[in-house]
Amino acid sequence: MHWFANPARFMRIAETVQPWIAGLAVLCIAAGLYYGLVISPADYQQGETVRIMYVHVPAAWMSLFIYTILALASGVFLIWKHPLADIAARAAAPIGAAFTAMALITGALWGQPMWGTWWVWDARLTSVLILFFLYLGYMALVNAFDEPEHGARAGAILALVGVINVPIIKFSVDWWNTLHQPASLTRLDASAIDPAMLVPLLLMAAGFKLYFLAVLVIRMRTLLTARRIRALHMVE
Amino acid sequence: MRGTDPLFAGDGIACVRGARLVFRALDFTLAAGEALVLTGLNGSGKSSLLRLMAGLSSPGAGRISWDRTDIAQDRQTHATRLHYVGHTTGVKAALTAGEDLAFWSAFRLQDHGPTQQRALEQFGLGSRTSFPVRFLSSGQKRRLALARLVATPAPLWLLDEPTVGLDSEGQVALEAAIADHRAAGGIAVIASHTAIALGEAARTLNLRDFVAAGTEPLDPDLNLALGLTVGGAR
Amino acid sequence: MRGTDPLFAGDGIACVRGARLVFRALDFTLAAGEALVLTGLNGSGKSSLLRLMAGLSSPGAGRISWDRTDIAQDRQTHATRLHYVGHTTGVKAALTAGEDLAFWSAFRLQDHGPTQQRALEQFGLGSRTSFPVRFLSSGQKRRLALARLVATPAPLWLLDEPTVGLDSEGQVALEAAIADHRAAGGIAVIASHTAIALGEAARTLNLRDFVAAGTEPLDPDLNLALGLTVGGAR
Amino acid sequence: MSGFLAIVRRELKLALRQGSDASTVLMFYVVVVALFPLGVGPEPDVLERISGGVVWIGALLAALLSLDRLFQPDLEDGSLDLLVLAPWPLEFLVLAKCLAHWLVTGLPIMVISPLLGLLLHMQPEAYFSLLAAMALGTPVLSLIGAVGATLVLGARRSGVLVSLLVLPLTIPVLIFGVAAVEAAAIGQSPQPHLMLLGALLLAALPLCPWAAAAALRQAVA
Amino acid sequence: MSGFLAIVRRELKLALRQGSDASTVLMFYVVVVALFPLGVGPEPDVLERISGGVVWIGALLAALLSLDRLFQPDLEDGSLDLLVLAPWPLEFLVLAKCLAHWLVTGLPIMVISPLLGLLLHMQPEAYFSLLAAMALGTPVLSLIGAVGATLVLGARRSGVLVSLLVLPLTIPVLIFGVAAVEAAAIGQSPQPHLMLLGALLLAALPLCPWAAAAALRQAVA
Ligand code: HEM
Ligand SMILES: Nc1ncnc2c1ncn2[C@@H]1O[C@H](COP(=O)(O)OP(=O)(O)OP(=O)(O)O)[C@@H](O)[C@H]1O
Ligand SMILES: Nc1ncnc2c1ncn2[C@@H]1O[C@H](COP(=O)(O)OP(=O)(O)OP(=O)(O)O)[C@@H](O)[C@H]1O
Ligand SMILES: [Mg+2]
Ligand SMILES: [Mg+2]
Repeated sequence: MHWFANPARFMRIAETVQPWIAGLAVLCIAAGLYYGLVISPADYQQGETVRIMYVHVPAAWMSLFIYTILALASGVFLIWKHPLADIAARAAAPIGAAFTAMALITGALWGQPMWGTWWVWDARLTSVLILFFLYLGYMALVNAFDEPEHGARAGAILALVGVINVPIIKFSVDWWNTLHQPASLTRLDASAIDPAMLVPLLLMAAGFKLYFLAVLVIRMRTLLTARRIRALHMVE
Repeated sequence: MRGTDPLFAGDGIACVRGARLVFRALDFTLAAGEALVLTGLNGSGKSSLLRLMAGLSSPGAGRISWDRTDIAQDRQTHATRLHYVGHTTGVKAALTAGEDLAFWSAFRLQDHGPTQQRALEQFGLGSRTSFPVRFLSSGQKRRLALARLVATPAPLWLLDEPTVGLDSEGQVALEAAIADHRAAGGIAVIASHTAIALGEAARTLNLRDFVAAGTEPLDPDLNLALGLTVGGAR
Repeated sequence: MRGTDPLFAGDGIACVRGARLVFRALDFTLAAGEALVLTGLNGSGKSSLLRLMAGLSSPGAGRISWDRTDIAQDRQTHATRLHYVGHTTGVKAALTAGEDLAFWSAFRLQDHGPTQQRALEQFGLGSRTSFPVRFLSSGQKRRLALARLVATPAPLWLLDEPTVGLDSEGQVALEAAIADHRAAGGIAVIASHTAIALGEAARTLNLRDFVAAGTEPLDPDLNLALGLTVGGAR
Repeated sequence: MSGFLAIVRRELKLALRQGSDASTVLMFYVVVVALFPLGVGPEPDVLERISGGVVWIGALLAALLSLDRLFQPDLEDGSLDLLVLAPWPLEFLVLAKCLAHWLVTGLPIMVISPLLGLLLHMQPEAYFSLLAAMALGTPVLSLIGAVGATLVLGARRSGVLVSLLVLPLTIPVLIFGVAAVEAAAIGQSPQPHLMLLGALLLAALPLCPWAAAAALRQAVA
Repeated sequence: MSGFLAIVRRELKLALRQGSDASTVLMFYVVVVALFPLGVGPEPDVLERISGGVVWIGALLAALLSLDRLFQPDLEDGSLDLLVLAPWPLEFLVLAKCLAHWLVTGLPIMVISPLLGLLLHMQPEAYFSLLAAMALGTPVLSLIGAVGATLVLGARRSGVLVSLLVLPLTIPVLIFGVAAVEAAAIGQSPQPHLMLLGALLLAALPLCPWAAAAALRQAVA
């Protein structure tokens, strides 16, 4: 792990692997889209709109996955003071926010034909919305300081406090919703999923993860370079 | 009780602000009873050095030690042994002068009324004890901040331009306080652009001598540009 | 164009802060090219007098006039003819040094780039034009505030402890700026605790001479204690 | 005029540079509005019933929260002294500050409010009316807000105090704004309410800068 | 311990002397809650339906608004440097600040909330439950708020930012608080909700001071 501690070495390695990951991501997503949009059948109940699922579900997974990465990186940064951990957390946040936004938007687009409304205050939807706010708050905080290090530590503390809170929020929201409103929404039964649907779903999920990795590396390199430029800029 | 053993010392200190190396390879040693005056042009890093000495921030490289122990090991203990007076004085407008001083004494767990009153008198604020701080002029606020130094004893004084805004009377009071402090074996580090009469055994450190060449991001190594480790700066 | 006609004058000024008479019966006259140094102990009212001169607050008694006209009659015109630099410098942390200066020039309706750049250079900030203000040290911020003086011309300079935080270089630049200003017929009023080299025709006003007895709430008369009218203070 | 533009430009620069203020105010707005379903429960009909009020109350709170820093930083760093020593009428200074404040708070709030209406199941017929009411109402909030912000300068705990002063003054904006939205939602014409909002704006435009300028002069004395 | 008390005493003195802070926060709370009948209309059944949520949202906003000034003035006047140089653990400093904050905001908010419930036609059965929920919930708001307030120290536009960070984190308090009130209003036992609020308080008591102390140390660096 400490072998990566040297940002210069990281830059070099990243430069070589990054195109491969990106290429793989494009392949997976292209295959997933082709499979999902062309090959897989339309749902007998939902019709063609079911195809939104191939974007929506992996995006929703990513939103949680990236928040976990963010918290892990923050922990590493706080405990071992590892500089790259901060850069990774910083770089991951906007990608996570984008996936969360994608889950929200595709969900809303799906909700209109399925439920007849863009949005309901269902427990799951509400927790995704709050997760989105946590992302935005983290990003706003990290970028609100002059000294990048200051923002890094503040952000790391917030991410950790947030990660303790996410399950509490999730639990309270679930409970809140069942209190107010019995579940009346029709949902796909996740267990009874057809392999024809599962394959594109998994392809897309893999594609999104690879895409995340590729963009993460690009963003980390950009952030490193930006710091270097900033340092040079400070010269009289 | 003036000694020659180095009590407070810095060894190869580098200071990084933002992603910028302000100074490097700075050493100092201070024995009991000694004083150090920091001089240097605006922006040379006097304030930054004082904050490093207080343990408020950490050096990019090198170490600062008290009695041969790195202060980074136990900041809380280091805090009990020092007084820091910065550019901003930290007096509260809504309290009276007496209350403000009493608070800081209690905060340092040494709440003793008569000592506080004597401290105020020493800095010419004896008649202002129950005067709200917001009615004090800038120099009077500075005096109130300085009164803290004598209200609770501490062996290390870190003063950032303490004479700013002081009139001649105030300056004399400050110089007397520093002399007493040193006579009792205390150490004082003072950043100042103006002359302060400190008597014997006061040394001067000009920050100019430690400015990193051209104040550049010193090293092509990215570590440095990150401002996170400056291990190689010396 | 140095004159002997009093251009800027105060006549029987009393200053009331809170319900408290700070000084009274203070007179001054300044002709073009003259300088006045305000001295006095902490709390004697130097800053208060400068604010009265700027028209920011109004005297409890007496009048301040420019060219024989009471400045209270048209504060806006008076404002155009003066520069005021107070204890706080009014520079904005988020702007760059150049932007901050450019703003104040545009604000005073005299936005001329080359003059601004020259002003920054004069105060040793030439290389910091595009440097964010929040990264400047305390002395550098003070220099930036002083650069305003030369970036847009104004016949009256009111400076409250302008040397605070300046290193020797900065002080020399300030003294040169004041000398130029006076040579061009400008007037400068400067409150300071430290010596400033001002050359000939610089007078000193020690506020001590006008302190109301014991700085007490002077008069049993309730009007006075209320700080509403101090007509009888003289 | 060039002084006026200098102020607006400076304020916008400060706002944008200081960590994208506009977006922070906006996010605060969204979060406050999103609290309501959590507080009152998710039933669409209840939410729809209160949507107009909640969107407006959220806008009010978001605009007011940012008022605290409209003049306070200038007082703290000493630039207020210099601003008051302007070579042109102080009323323009206040107007310029209000314009900048509206551009970074009122305008984004206005633009996003239909989206929040959507979250609260507001009738789509009301969106246009909501936009129009916000366009007329948010500048009034900035103007009245400036009076509050200048009045409390130098006061202690100005943050809460300014909200306290301003909230009651902005009640007419709230009432007409909500009325315009609700009229449109039930198919009536929002026009009379919009006209009233317009009248408020016309009255605030000269009055508020005058009052705020007086308060400013006296804040530095 | 004597250092702890010194802080609490100082904070209370500052709060009371600085234009009766407690009353300002309280009045803000009242005004915000009073906006609702104006914003959503006066129908008693609608108001009753939303009363629990509105009282809690108002409390949340009032407590959060005052957070902005919890550590910020100390940073600005330089006393934060001295506070961080405390001869005892910084966690106690945070706890003392939180206690003082709660005494001048949470406590008065709690005491007045049944009165506001009355204004909103809340069921009288819910009053006791509201008081109990507030007693457990408002300290959590102060604690979580302190984390937010220390995290944004030195940040730009900290006022709005702190609300943005803290509001999502306080959602569980809001949900359980409202649930306790509503349970009591429909004749159920509020106990499980109150227990959950208590659990939140117990979790926040050690965690928040720890996080806030870490943030403080790094704010002065
Ligand atoms: C804005 C609205 C929506 C949001 C925020 C949202 C959020 C989520 C999230 C977070 C997940 C992942 C859950 C997990 O794996 O733990 C998910 C999965 C899923 N969503 Fe949505 N959703 C939305 C709307 C919809 C709509 C309208 C439908 C279709 C009727 C839908 C159908 C599904 C399906 C089928 C899954 C996968 C099932 C599973 O893995 O449990 N969602 N959604
Ligand atoms: N966040 C930052 N990023 C980059 N440089 C910074 C930052 N903060 C301070 N500096 C720089 O650090 C240097 C040292 O500042 P410091 O305040 O210690 O100087 P000083 O010697 O106390 O000056 P003065 O005599 O003016 O008080 C300055 O050149 C300043 O520009
Ligand atoms: N609001 C007020 N109420 C009562 N007295 C006040 C008030 N404001 C200031 N004073 C008093 O007015 C006097 C003059 O203050 P001023 O700031 O003008 O002094 P100064 O000569 O500039 O002092 P310094 O050298 O310390 O800057 C002081 O004694 C101060 O205590
Ligand atoms: Mg300094
Ligand atoms: Mg003064």
